[in-house]
Amino acid sequence: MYKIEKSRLSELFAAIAAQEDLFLPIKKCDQANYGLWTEEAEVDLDTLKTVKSPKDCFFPQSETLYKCKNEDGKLAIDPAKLQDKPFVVFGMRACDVQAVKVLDNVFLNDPVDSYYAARREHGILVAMACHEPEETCFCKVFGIDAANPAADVATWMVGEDLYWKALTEKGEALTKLVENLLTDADEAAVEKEKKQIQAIIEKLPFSHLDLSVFENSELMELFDSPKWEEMYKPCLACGTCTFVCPTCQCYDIKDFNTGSGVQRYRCWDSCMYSDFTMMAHGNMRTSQMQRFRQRFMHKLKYYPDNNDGMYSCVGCGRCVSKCPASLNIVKVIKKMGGEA
Amino acid sequence: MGECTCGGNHGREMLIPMIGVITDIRTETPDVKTFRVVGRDGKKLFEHMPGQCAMVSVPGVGEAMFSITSSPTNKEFQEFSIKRCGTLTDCLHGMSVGDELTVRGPYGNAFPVEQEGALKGENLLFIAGGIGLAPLRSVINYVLDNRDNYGTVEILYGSRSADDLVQLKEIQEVWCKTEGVDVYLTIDREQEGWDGHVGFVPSYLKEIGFQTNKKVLICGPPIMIKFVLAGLLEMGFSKEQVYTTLELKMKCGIGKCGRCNIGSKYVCKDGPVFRFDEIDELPPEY
Amino acid sequence: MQVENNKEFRPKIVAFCCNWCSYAGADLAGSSRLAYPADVKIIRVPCSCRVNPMFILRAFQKGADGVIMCGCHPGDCHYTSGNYYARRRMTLLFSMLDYLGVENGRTRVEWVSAAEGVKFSTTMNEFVAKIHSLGENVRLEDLRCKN
Amino acid sequence: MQELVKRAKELLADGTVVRVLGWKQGDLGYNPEPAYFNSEEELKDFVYDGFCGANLSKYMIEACKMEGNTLVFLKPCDTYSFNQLIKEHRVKREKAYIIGVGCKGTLDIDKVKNAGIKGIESISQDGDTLKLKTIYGEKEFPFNDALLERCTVCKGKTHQVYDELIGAAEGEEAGPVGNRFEMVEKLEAMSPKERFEFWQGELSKCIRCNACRNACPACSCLKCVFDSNQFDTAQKANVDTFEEQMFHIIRAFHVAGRCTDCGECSRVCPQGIPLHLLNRKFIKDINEFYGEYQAGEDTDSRAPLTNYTFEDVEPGIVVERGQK
Repeated sequence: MYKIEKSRLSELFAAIAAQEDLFLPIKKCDQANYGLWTEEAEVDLDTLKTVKSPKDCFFPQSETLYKCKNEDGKLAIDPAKLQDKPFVVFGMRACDVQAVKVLDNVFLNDPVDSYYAARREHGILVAMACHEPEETCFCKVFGIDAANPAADVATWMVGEDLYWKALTEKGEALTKLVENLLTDADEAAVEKEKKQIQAIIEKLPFSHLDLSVFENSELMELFDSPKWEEMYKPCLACGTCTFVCPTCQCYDIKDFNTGSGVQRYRCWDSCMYSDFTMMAHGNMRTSQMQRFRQRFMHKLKYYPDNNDGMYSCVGCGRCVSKCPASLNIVKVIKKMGGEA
Repeated sequence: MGECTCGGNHGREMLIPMIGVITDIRTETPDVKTFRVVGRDGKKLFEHMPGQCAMVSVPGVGEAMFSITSSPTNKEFQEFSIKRCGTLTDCLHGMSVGDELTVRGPYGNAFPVEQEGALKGENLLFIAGGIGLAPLRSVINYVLDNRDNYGTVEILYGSRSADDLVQLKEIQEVWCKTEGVDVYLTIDREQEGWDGHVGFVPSYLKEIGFQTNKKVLICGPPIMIKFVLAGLLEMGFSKEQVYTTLELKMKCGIGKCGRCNIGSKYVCKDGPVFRFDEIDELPPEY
Repeated sequence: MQVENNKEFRPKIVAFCCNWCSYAGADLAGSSRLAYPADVKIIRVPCSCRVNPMFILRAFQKGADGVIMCGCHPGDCHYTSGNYYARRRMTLLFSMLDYLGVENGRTRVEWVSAAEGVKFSTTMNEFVAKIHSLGENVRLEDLRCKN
Repeated sequence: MQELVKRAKELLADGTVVRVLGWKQGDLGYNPEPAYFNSEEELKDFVYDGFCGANLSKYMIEACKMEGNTLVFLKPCDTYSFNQLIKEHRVKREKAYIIGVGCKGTLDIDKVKNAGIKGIESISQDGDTLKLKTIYGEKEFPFNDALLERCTVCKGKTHQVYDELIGAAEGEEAGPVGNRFEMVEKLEAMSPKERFEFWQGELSKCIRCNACRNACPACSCLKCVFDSNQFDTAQKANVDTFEEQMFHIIRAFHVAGRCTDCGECSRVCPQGIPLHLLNRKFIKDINEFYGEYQAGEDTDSRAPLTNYTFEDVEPGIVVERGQK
């Protein structure tokens, strides 16, 4: 266990950034989002949850897959370059780290998505324990310990110090890189902090949601529930929940005609959009109820069915605070029978 | 270009297409054309199994999943029978021999033609409607080329009109003339010059009255599938004997983009071929 | 590729011209041998009112450095009132672009009749010179279209 | 609030309406959701407080397609939107029974949270103060500081359309109200470069979630131009700054002259982009160039962009104005 004074964090960031790209929560126009560190950037480690999750660092909102040129009827395909340099994502919360594991199950399962795989291979995750969890948090429900994030390096902000502990080989390597800035520390302060965090989490209003209904019910039983019809109505069919969600991984592949060629890119898509499943012969999810059901069934039933019971929700609570109609997965879990 | 570091896996190749050249275009019906595609080197782009699909794309226009119409036993090329019904297919119909497009695949499972107890060694009944013959043609030709491995072959195929029967030439000249193959054709409405059966596929099915000692493969419009299945069950078939192939909107083809799921199954990866007893356990979102 | 550094900046100009007046005006300019820079690409539209704000933005997206719209003089619209609506739309759109920080000289509306070949050519010469002085459009660019 | 519930029950019972569109108690102190109530029983969850910011006029577009009449509760500024929708034939007046409800201003929980108040368990109001019970202790926050931007420049407490009023202070001026064009004027006074940087910063936060569009009562197109697959600047891509500029300029333009300045776009934006500043620029320009106009004040006048006069200003005004 090491530590560094909070006041010297910018030195730490500069040291990391000198070697590798460093992404961390940056406040821009009043909102904290993950961004590339620069000397002028306003780093914001106090905001518990960034608007967009760090998912962007591994699965960007939009990325070019390849460029295609058509010269006299001859096509030429130029695949995009894969990530080949290491980079650091600093300040991830325990829920966001777990979310990356959720994405791993999708993108790293055969057939591997090499765009994602290359970023995962080169990305170093530095997580930070949640000093003051908020009422929208419910990571505990999914067995995540906000006091003990399971990344390459875990850090804790206690008083005026940042405590630093490498948990993996990648983490050790990063630690070596900045060793001269870190000083040895004992674990007592961190242990106390962990206890404090866990005590707060116990008290959070959503910490004791009961998911057994999703474990014990048959897929069709949940699918056919009349409750979906009762719940979906306020949904405006925007993609806010999907785009702020750290685990939503659906994407679209589209073409952009640049005038001198075609860029085929993929971008985040939302199952809440009416054209998500629209094709020439029709649309099999024609009502917003079906789309609404798809999103929550995917998170709470389909995904766990395919991934040994792991839920594709990590309880970060971003949708809880961002939905324009105040709908969210907590309300769905409760309504389906998961009242604590 | 960076070195691929995915450890021998093929995710990258999965989204990066191959370039295909159209070497032949047959106009099957007023709105269906069959495209023959090979690589630039003149060789077949990839190997596949009957029932599998591939993503065909015209850069700048779009990309969509099409079932491969040709049989894997054809070692020279792949064929796609494509009905004109949207932006991409419109564009494809305007293309000519020598034009290039991109292809990636093959994707999905296949009809279990090599699995004992599934289709291998069994009597087979193929039921298709309209463009639904496309995926089945691959299986039929595979079966005919490996004739000894299968029992009787019966083909029931219907379309709106005689002009809308896809692969008519092959049906008449090859399938009808092969021993042990019975072909039943039907069209929806009376038409001059047509002396065959007139009527919808499901009712023709009952008129013929097939024995139940066989496996059935269906593909066609959803409404036809619905009534054919009901008819088959009435005739004493069980759902375990009946296979079909589904189609939903797809973008990636590898079970990641998240739109072709029916419940927890992805049509592009776990499908497109399903047995009806499997479909029964899934939500009716197809 | 984009214009290389050592080369002189040649602005790309898109001119939307209404079929009945301005396009004919451009024709007249041509047949009268009045010169205007070849950097101006004319797009003929049935009426200035056909020009949707999206057209203007799309032109900038695809690499235009300036966009000018020409129509019949107010009162002379072939369809009676098309250019009056166009006038309001463009006024508001240009004001919005200005508000977003896009240089306000990059957009312009000019009324050119079928008889005003001279006006057409002087307008285009002026506009090209203006865009030349403003330089390349970077505030409304789409980087994907830049290579 | 009890009065609203009582009246809703009566109207349900006597068959005037078959459903009630209002707000339902959320599971936190500040997240009530728009909801339909079909029975007396369901109305037990009805709530109306400062966090009921959602403009229910938008939902009336769908509600008017349903069987039977709908009782809807509209705040004064929501009624402008409803009127505008009547004008555009998006809602049917006869399918709605409108109860105009009084409004003391709607609240923005983010303003409270940004002040460092975390772990909010419940909220109550005591005069001009919000009392917040949090995991980290009791906190207080001035009511007026928690108001949404739109409420600090309130259009007034008068309902433009209604069947009856409950708790409304008709004709009453809203408290101390700011100039709604203040920020627009500030931006206009900046140099083009400063303006460009301001908008670049704000718009680059956009995640193209379409919440602004989908919450906007004026965005009532059945199919949005940005949903077209024939179009390069499709709805989902977020590739570079042009996409966002394009989307927001076109969206603001499409609602120009129809936007009632209800402020929903800014309220719902997950990234806190001040989208109302785009709409207000159009409103301000329309007022200056074509005369004062407030969308939603009436249901029959011609909107500024579907109207003209021979003497309208020329587009060159933009350059001339910039030069002075």
